[in-house]
Amino acid sequence: MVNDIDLEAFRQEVKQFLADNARPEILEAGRKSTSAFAPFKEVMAWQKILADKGWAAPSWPKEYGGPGWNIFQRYIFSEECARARMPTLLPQNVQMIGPAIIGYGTAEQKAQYLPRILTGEDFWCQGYSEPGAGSDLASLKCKAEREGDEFVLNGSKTWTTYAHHANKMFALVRTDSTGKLQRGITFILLDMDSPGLEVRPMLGLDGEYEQCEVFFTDVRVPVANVIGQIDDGWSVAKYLLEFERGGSAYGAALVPAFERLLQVCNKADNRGRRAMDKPGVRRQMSDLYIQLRALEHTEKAVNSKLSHGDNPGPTASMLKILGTEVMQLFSEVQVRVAGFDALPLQTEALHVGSPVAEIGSGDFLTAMPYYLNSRAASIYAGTNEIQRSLLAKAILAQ
Amino acid sequence: MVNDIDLEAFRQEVKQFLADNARPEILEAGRKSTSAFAPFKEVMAWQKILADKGWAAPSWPKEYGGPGWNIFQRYIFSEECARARMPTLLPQNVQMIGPAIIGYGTAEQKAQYLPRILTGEDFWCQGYSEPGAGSDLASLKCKAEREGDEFVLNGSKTWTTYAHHANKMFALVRTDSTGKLQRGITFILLDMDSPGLEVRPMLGLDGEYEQCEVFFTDVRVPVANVIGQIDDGWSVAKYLLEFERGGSAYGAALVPAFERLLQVCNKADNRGRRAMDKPGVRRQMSDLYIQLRALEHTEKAVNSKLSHGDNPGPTASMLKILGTEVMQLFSEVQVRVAGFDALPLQTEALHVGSPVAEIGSGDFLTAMPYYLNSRAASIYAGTNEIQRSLLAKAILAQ
Amino acid sequence: MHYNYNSEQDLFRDSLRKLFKQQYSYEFFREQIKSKQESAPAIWQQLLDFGLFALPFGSDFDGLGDDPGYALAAMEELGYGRVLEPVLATILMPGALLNAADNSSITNGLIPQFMAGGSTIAVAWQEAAAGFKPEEMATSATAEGDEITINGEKVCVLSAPAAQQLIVIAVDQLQQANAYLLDADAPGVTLTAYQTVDGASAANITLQNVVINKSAQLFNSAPLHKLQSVLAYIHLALGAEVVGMAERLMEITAEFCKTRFQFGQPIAAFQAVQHRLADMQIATQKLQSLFWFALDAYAAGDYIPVNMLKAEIGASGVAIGQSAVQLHGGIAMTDELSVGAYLKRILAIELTMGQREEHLESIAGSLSGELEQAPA
Amino acid sequence: MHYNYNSEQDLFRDSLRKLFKQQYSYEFFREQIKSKQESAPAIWQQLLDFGLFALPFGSDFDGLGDDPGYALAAMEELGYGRVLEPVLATILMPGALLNAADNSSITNGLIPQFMAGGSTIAVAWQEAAAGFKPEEMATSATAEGDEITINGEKVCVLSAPAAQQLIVIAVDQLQQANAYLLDADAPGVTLTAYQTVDGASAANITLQNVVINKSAQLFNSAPLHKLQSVLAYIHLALGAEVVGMAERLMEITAEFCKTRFQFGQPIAAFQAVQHRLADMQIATQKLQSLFWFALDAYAAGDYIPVNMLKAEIGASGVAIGQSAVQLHGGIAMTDELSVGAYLKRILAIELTMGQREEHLESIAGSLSGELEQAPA
Repeated sequence: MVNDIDLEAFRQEVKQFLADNARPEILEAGRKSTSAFAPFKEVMAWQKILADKGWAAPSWPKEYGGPGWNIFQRYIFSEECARARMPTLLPQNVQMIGPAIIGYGTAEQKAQYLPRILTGEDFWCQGYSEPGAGSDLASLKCKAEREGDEFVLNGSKTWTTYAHHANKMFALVRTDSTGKLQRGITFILLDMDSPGLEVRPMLGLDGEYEQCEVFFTDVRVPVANVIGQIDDGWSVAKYLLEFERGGSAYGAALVPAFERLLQVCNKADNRGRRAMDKPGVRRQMSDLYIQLRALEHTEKAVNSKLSHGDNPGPTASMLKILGTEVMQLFSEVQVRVAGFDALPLQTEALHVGSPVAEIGSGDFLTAMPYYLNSRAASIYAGTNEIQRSLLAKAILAQ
Repeated sequence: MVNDIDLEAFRQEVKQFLADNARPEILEAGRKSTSAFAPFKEVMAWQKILADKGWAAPSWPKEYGGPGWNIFQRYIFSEECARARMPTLLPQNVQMIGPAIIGYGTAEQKAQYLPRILTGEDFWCQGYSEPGAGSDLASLKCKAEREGDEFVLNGSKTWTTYAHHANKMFALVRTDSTGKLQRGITFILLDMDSPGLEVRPMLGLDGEYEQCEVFFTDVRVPVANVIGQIDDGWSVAKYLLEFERGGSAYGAALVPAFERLLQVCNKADNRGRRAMDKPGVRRQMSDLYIQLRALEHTEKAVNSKLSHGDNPGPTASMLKILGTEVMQLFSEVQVRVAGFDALPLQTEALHVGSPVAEIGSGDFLTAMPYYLNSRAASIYAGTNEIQRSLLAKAILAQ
Repeated sequence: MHYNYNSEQDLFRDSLRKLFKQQYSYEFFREQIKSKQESAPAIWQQLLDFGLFALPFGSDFDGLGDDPGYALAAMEELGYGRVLEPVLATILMPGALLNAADNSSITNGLIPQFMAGGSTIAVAWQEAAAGFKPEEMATSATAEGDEITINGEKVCVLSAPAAQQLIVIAVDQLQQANAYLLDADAPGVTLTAYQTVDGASAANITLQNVVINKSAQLFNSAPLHKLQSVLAYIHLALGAEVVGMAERLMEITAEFCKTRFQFGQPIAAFQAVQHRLADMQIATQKLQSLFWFALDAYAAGDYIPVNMLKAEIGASGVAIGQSAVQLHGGIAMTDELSVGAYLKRILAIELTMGQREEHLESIAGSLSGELEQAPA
Repeated sequence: MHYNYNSEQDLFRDSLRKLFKQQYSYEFFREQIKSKQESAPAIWQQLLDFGLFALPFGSDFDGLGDDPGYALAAMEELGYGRVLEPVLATILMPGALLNAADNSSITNGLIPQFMAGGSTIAVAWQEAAAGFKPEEMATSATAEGDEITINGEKVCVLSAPAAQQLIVIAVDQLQQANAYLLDADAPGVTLTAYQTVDGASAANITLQNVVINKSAQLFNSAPLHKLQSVLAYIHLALGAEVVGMAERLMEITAEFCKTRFQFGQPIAAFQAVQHRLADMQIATQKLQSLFWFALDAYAAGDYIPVNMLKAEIGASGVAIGQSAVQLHGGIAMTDELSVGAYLKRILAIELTMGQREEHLESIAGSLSGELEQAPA
């Protein structure tokens, strides 16, 4: 077990590294992140820097390029990155496809993909949801028919975040529709420049393009690109979903964000008045702080019980509910503290390197888009309704 | 339509009558009510006084002894009774069995029962729920087998409020178990002193006996005591349940209770400090007040759209949810304002005429039992979960 | 006490609903947003043909404003149809201030001109730090001789970029709040224009030594009372808009839940979905009930119930918007459906003219006997 | 930072759980309530045999109190088993005060006697108007010469009716809070005894010109700091008890939902029931997480996280109790099942030593840099 002094030294080491490597445009991308998906170019540049240091994938086993940190070190790393306002690495590479290949890939697949996942030379998008298969993922229809050593894909995917930036996709496709819905699904890798593949970005509530639809017309993919067994992609997806739900440390990002918000609340205006003097703000901040700490220590408590690389199982549902709902609460408190500053639409000022001046105090450029994007948190990766049912199932099975 | 001046005159008339007729022990019973069920002896004495005046059944049609008031008059009457802290009439007579007989009874049954329902000479209890049939009322099993002109009852009932005070019961019994669950149920009237009938009161959370179990062993009831058609009691029960849910005016009772609570909150202690000066109390009272007014005007809006004697239908579910949840909120705020005063168990001091001295300021004798009893409000007369499903059904049917 | 519009108002409402249904599709709304136009000339002209300029003015000016029901019915329909046309910003707000004004040197000429569409006026009310209560404004109006000098900063002044004149709320040397009329291009007035998150055209405005004539002051007697009355009118109008939005969100969402299939059945078959719909309905009803209560009290000069309505928007209103998004799922996170546009508008209203928590505090002040309305 | 008891504490906890499971049934609890006995001699003796008097005292007194984990593990089990035995009132509270005391003329003699069970002491802390913060007490301790005169009113003094001595929290002429030891039957002490709603024995106490010797003051240096530390210890103990209750309510309720049939299936089959169970579980987890966080911070002398734990009891704790009742339905409204007994205890804890809203205000004070703990 790592004792407190080691952790403090580790924290200092992280701080120093961040201070030394936080290039202005990367910091600007962090400051202008309005969701889990930071501005693409800059966050990938940051990933490359981290990869060079060996810190791009804190949760990966050491043999595949992980730094070998324990859970407390990982939490400190996330926290300090958030405190320094670094952009958060896009989850698709390191948190999604990486663990899937580590868990289910062949030696060849690991050698072929993992290094480029770490550096970001490849950027992956996730082809899971379909227009008719959201919460009910198992009903997906995107068809892959075998022709010799290839599958031929027809159908479509939706909610494919950053598909317009990706050169690779991992997808769930239907290879058999005769049996139980969960059977006959295959987890497959493909190139985004494959002939017959078309991407259509969708305009989000915040005025930005994050989500895409992807259409497949006779797209050919080698059978060698299957991860795990043909028709058994559901096992890979389920494994990954639990990673996606449980692995991320919402608290590590939110606690520093709360500290910044509190600083603003404690700032006196030219008449000497602070937001923290208003009863409503006091009470909201106070309750929010409790929820944040409860989240942080739930994440730490749960994760500290897991060995390295363990899958949190049904507890992941609880972490997902708690993490996303505290995030939403934070976004609501923040947008209320922002008040009038949250009202101007500032899509252009939000672009990294934009010459457009920010309107307002400058403390709340992202408050409204962050609030809006946070609404998706209780929808993505299995709605919180689904999570509650899963959690209940686990409770009732005891 | 009655104009504002008439209503004000009506309010004065009610106030005057209450002032003239509020005997001390009746007022004490009002002040010591801790649930919808006031102390028995005194509330029945009060019903007799109201019946003599012709005001015991505000919602009944005039021909059966109603006063012929419109919805606003009825609301004012309830409100002034609550403001004067009169005990609320027990609902079983005037709000339950009365409307059932008016709606489904024969001329003979009306003549026989209604006058004594009004005066309280008969006091009725409700035999609906069974140990295995609560929310799922239609699965009730208490059996009534036909033998000539009589039914022979075997089985049991539970949650029969004040059965130990009642001389009459209206009950749902199973007369046919071959078809759909809702068929084969019969609505029947019986005497509580029937041979073979046994009452067992249950101790409530507040330390009082309100609810009872009732056991039937070969209890004989004349077939003439059936209300409506044999095997069609479900229609009568459904009709009544909607009355029970929609008819009562939670807001009319809660607004005066809020006024009293506010008065206490505004009272300065010997150091000049008021509960209303604490941020937490301010905010709770403020929000509670909004919820109360929203409730009050929802009740008035819904009821003003109904003609005299109409059944509110699925809207009743909304009124029941809103009314009971605002009541619970009130009970929670009150118990928090009461603070330490809510902690002593004062079962004996709560009895009308008790020589036991009250502990504490005297403002909060009922705060804790009222809080505890209010927990039942989201359970009785169809749980609020059932009500939400019913309400959704109505929304989705549009 | 009544819980519905009168039949004439209902007819008016029906006409507006028909207009918006036929000519103001969500596709049309999206185009307006994209082109940053809050008003579409064709729609605006039809609204004027309905006589919308009569809404805030009393019978003295042949207006309909003695009964606020007409204006509120219009606001409800603007909410229901999620219509961007700046009725509140360019008609109701300046109109209500002018209607309340007792400075006839302004009103005699300006009101007829305004009602004929001959003057566009924006109201500069809110401030970043001081909020929305007239008596707490930091913007100052310093009188000296025949001149008044205005200094201050106003935020989120709706429809300001296209306005010819501004009415500015400011406090004088005695800390007395009043309203002042000035030209939008007067020296010392600087606008920072923007589109708001809910598609309105707005500006933050700096007023630096803006000199106007003493006669530009709207209220001679009881200025605070009149400003509070107009403020309550604005709150009511926002409340009506939210009621309209809530009603429409209920319809849209219930319909979606009936037609969206997952796990082999419409999602309306799931109890969690049903109960959320029920809660949305209850929240909608609460807003409706508080709206009628507030309207009745407003007519009697009691504005605390109006605070209650505005406060509840921040709870029930926001909850309805958020629930509608949640029940629609991912598709509501895009601009393909209108749901998100409703949520953005509801949230913008919550952030406008006092948030829930500020109104809760006002209500508490009234309950505890501390706060009183300004005398008439 | 750790999220569990150490193995020795776990063994201790297991022993207590076994004892209560075998000898403290709900039926037994009901009998205790009916006979108005908070303590059953047979149970109490076994607890003493476990060495419970060692819990609040440090190693100087051969106690286990240098690590509060033992005391908290005991509190959690008392919560889990819904045990009335007054461990907090008669051991932990007076014990923690004596352990913190630096007046050796008291502690030298009294602590060994107390640990041997030779003295029963109740702590008179809370006041009806002034609440629970030591520095805000209205009860006064006026020193003159060698004497101190105590005046004031204390409420809900747990286990007072059977106590031989009282420790009273009061403020001196300099508004400095301290703790004073006096005989329960001293002239001027009047008790109004009662059973509390959650089954404890308690009294409201009037102290009228109660004269004690100057040497009866517990703290010579940094009294407020020491009182705040003991207060945090009490809050932690209450938190542990609620965590134990939440864990038990989860088990009871999940079990009930699996076995209660309605509409032809266990009610656990309904989504509304499932989601409420999930929310109970999340609420339980939040309390557990805040408990460990608070314990860690307490050890480091930071008591704000303890306020957070206590505040959350008023939200998550009460919600768990209420949800357990709701899921059980009518039967939980009677004393046939234990559910109601848990709810009553949780609510009593919420009303004890500062309600949620008061702690939220303390936390806000700390966040805004206004509030600081007293210096050591």
